[in-house]
Amino acid sequence: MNVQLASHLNSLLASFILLTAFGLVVQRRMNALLHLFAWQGFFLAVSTAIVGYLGGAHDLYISSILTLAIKVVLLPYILHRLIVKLKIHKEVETVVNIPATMLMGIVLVIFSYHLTAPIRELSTLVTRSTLAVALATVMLGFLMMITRKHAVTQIIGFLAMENGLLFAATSATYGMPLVVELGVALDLLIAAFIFGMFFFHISTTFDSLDVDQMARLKEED
Amino acid sequence: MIKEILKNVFLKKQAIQFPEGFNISPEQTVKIVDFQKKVDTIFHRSLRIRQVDAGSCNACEWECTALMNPIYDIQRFGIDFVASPRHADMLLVTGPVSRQMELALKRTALATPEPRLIVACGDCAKDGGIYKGSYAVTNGVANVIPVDAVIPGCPPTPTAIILALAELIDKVAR
Amino acid sequence: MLLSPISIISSSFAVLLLVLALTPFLRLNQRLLINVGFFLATIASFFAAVAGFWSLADGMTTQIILPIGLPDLPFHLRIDLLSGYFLAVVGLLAFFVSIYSIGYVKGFLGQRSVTHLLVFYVLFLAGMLLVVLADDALFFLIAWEMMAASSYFLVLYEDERVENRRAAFLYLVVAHVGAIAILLSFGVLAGLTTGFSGFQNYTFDAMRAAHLPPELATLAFLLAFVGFSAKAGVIPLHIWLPEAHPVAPSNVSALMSGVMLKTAIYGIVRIVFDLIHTFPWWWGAMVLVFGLVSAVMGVLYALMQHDLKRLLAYHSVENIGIILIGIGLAMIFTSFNMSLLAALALIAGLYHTLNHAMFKGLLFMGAGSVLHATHERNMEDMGGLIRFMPWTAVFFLIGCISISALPPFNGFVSEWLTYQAFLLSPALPSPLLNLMIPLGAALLALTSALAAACFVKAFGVTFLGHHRGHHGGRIHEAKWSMRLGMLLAALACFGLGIFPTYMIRWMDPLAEKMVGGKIAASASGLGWMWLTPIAAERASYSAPLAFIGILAVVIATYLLLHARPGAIHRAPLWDCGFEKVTSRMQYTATSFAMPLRRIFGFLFSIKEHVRQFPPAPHPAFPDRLHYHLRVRDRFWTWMYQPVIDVSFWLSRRIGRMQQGRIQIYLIYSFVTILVLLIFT
Amino acid sequence: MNIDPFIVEVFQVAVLLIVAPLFTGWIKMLKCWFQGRTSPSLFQPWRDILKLFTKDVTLAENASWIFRFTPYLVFGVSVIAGGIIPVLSMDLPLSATADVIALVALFSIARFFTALAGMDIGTAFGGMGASREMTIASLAEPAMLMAVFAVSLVGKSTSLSQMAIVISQGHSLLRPSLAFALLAFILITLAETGRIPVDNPATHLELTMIHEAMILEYSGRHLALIEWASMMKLFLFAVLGIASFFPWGIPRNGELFAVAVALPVLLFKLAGIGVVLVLIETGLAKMRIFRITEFLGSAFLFATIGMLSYFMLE
Repeated sequence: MNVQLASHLNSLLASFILLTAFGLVVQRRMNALLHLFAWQGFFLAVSTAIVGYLGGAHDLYISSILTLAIKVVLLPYILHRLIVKLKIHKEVETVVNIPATMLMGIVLVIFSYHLTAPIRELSTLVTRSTLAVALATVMLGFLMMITRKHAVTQIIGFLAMENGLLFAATSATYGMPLVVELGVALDLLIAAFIFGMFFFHISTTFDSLDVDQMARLKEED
Repeated sequence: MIKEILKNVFLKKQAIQFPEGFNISPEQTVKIVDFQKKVDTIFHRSLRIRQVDAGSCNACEWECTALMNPIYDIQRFGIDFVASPRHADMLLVTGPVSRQMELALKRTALATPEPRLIVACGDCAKDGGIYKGSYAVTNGVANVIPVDAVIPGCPPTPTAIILALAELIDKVAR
Repeated sequence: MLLSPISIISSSFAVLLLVLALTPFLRLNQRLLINVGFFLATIASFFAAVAGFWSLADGMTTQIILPIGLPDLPFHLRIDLLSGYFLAVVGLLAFFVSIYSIGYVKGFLGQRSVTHLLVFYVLFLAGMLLVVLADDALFFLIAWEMMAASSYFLVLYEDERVENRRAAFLYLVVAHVGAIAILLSFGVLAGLTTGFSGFQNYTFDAMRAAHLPPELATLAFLLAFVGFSAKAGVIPLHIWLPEAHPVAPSNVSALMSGVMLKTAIYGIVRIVFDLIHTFPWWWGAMVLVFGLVSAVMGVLYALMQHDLKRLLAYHSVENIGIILIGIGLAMIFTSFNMSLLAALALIAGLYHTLNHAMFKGLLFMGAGSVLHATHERNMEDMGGLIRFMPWTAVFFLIGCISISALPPFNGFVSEWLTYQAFLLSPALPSPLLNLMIPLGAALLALTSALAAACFVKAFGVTFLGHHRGHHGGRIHEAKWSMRLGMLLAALACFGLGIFPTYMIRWMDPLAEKMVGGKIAASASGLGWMWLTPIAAERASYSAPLAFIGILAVVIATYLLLHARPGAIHRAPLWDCGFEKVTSRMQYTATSFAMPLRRIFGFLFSIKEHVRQFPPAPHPAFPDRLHYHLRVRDRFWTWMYQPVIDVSFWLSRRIGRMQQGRIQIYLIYSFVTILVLLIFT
Repeated sequence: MNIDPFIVEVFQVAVLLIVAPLFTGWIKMLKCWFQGRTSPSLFQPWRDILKLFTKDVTLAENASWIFRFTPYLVFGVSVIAGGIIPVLSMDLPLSATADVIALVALFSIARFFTALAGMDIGTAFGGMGASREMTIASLAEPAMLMAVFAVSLVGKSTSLSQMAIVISQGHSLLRPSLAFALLAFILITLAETGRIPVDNPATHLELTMIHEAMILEYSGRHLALIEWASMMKLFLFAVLGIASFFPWGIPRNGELFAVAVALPVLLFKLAGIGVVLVLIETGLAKMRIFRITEFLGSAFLFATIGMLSYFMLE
């Protein structure tokens, strides 16, 4: 597999990651969201492996396997259990309507491209062009957390942001040190569990997962 | 979904082959066997039907719907139901033509381009059926517009409808 | 020197003066006045068009200095390529419209005197011609005011209706706000550079020569852009346009919408490319953004209208937007020294200027004939007019096809050139622009598709289907002169669509003078039939081939199918057997626009409610339903209402001082004097 | 030996006229099979057209010339468009007549007149069809232009044969911009040719109709022309997709053997496209009309991502 082809594949994967990020932003049904998230993790894992191959940084293989294990298998499974247990099927209404969200997303992508322009000039790596995509993925995850009312969709947005960060790390500097990644992975797992319990409490207190309900927590004066 | 499709493609529900599986008289059998050929010769293998409900009890409509299902599957003969009489070659009229529908039926016939066929489907359409003599009906399509064929039965089975279409096409052929 | 553009144009002014001179004598015989007056106006505008075409064709620049004007501030006139082009635009449409007016204005006979209509029409024409000819700030502003004032009186022509007076006043206010901005801009250009001593550099030549510091240039540009967009009806300064155009007589609204708005385009091009001629890219980006906003919002507002002339007025906003898109792209390309692409974009914009003059004039003339025949402006009371006025229907249809940017007519050519300019934008060095500009192209595509939808609605509801109104019998076809005017305009639309390569070859020197690039050679690289803006393998479009090909196939199919005698029976329309179909059951303009109104509803302020009238015993069986829908321009509530409120508040405050007792006034003046004495 | 381009042109238009109904018939067959039914023959659309040509025309009393002119115009536009798209050879005398944008505009003039014909009779259904058709078209237009933009960035041109030449060289399968443009193009094709989930060509219920509602009044040869033209439109969008995304196998010039090979290759590709189309149509249900905004919005999104990823990743 020559470098040319590998970098092509990498950019293709980057665009797929971008696509899944957009899909997460606009998708309403919960199961589809989980599938999209799993796919994003999968693309991320493959691209990490490819970057590892390109840069000859072999610890990236491990982190790619980690990604595969946690983001493609474990977290979706946990969330799926959660959804089944809480009987959530689709988000009824979003804060902003879907086409508007799409346009915002496009603007965000352009903005992040503009932001990363100087870094592109400096960096010499083959994968530097995917940095903009990584940043855009982070921003789209953020956008998702903003425009959705549902707590589960918000944690998915959070995890998507984390995907973006990992992708940024791999594409900008051929990956963070392995220790850091292990730590991050562990955090994610714990976060997922905590979120799970947290949701139970919300849904038992408000018998709904609409985070707008939490407005009721503040003091009425 | 893919599984469904594959199942459909490979183990297909067998549409009924005429005349097997039907206790019908031999001469009808003959007609059915070359039904396809007749549709071919007379209507360039394409017959478009517009169904007109002239005050029917919807039993006949159900039978017409059954014509479209995978069992009878009339579309394989090149016969189809259409949405506008302008597109149709044949009006399939059901029900004893009630007074309210009389003018509508006339206008529908007027709107169908020549050459056109008009078939009265069901006993009501034949002569008013159980409504015969009621002040509210005109006792059959024939009293409103000239009819090319009549399909007896209350309601007629899908087979009967297909048979009658065969007979009708015979008549047109002559 | 006997026969030259300058002599021809001056003879056209002479003819206009002759009209003014004859008017008092012919005043008593109105019919003769109309015939003679508008016939002479026709000749004058024909001369103007000839002068314009000629001066652009042989590319000479002539200047003359009139000794009249203020003491030692003489008037300067000049015909160069740019003014020649706009002379041609103004003259050509004025030629068609003047022919049309001969028949149209006769409709007012017996209702009111047409004398001042003719006088102000002539003044308006002369004003527009002088604006493009003026070569100094003073004379430009005088001509500008002449144009504005005369058009104000023309809008006010049917002054017994209160809405007309309101519209005319609004127009006057906006026009003068704009004029002040232009005046200030000229002040910056002429004054701040060289100081006001010995005020001789008010001529455009001096401004060309002067080198402004960038911040002053920016100030001048911004002021000029505000002023001219107030005249051109760029959103958000478009508010007067849909009020004033519908109430003016239709021949006047044809001129106003067709060419008066174009004088503003002339001003922008003149100041940016000729007087300032070096600028940063963000000027172009700003013009581009305003153009895009005007295009999209204009067409969306147009979709919501059911008054035919209001609809057309909003479409003027849209088309001005499209022209500004071309000019903005040209500015961006120029600021990056890409002269070839700049020439392409500029020619696209200017070509659309000419095209819009033609088809918008045609459409307003058609609307005028409909008005003339039915005395109705509301589309909901029309319908089926194609049976009563077949000729008008054909001409109006041609106008609709042209403005909807459909081949082979002229609207498509200029929009296609604009698309090409967009598609070449990736050559720009700035990555941000590379990503942003394609979105603009998408907006332009949205605009033209919405325009097509809007004109299916306009033509379909007005001319097709059953007649919805009450006076079906009294509708008559337009007079021959009106038909002639529309016919000529329609032919112009067709010719401009079929022979773009010749037009571009004619406009090329202008583009070279403005932005220093020329595309005529490459534009007709494959021959006159193929339009290939940059290169044949980049993009190509051949209107003649497409037209002839489709025509041939149509004729062949027709003959083939009629070789066999297939009978055609006429039958009542298929109403599903329900024989009581009435004309009220058709789709109306409101219902046609409903899906788009719902999709883009967040852009308008929509008030919609259904009332049972009278209250029925059971809600399921209402006796009569009263449906009320009001769609309003949001800009009115956003921008203008606050201004109005503040001014009323201020005037009320100042009103307090007014007491009516003489002593109080004496105290005011005494105090004023004291204050002055203290501070001196 | 080389054939004269004009002969190739004529041959190609003939192929268009003959194959377009067969393509529709093929889609119908696949649909029947996927639903486990016995299918009508492949030639069924041809039979319908021929039958309609032999029938009389029943015209509404108040139909104006526009109503009678429209079928011929729509048919003519489709035929000319078929001469422009490179199907069997890349150098065609007509190929310089219009680039992609002008081609889309040709289709939209056909749509313009169809909508007018729908309003000409003055029935509620005609107006409803016209309104919906124009609405959907105006939403599809930006996405279409964006897709064209993305492809023209790769092809360095908007003239179809040029794009086909450039794309057929080089390994452009890996280009994300093309992948996304293709995705967008498929959605737009579904909308423009009135297939499920946007419109249902086989519906009998007037209130769910979009395109059918406008032609409810047509009969006889007029109806035949319009149905033939709409079959050709589907075919033309298919070959447009082929020419701009899978141009392999289209000969550069009218070399006899190459053209002879090009035809079976074309039929093979069409068969594949038919399978994809029928999978989509069997898998999806028709949308509510106001969901189509999101459908075409996502088409626009895909096209834009394609455009962006060209600048960002390539």
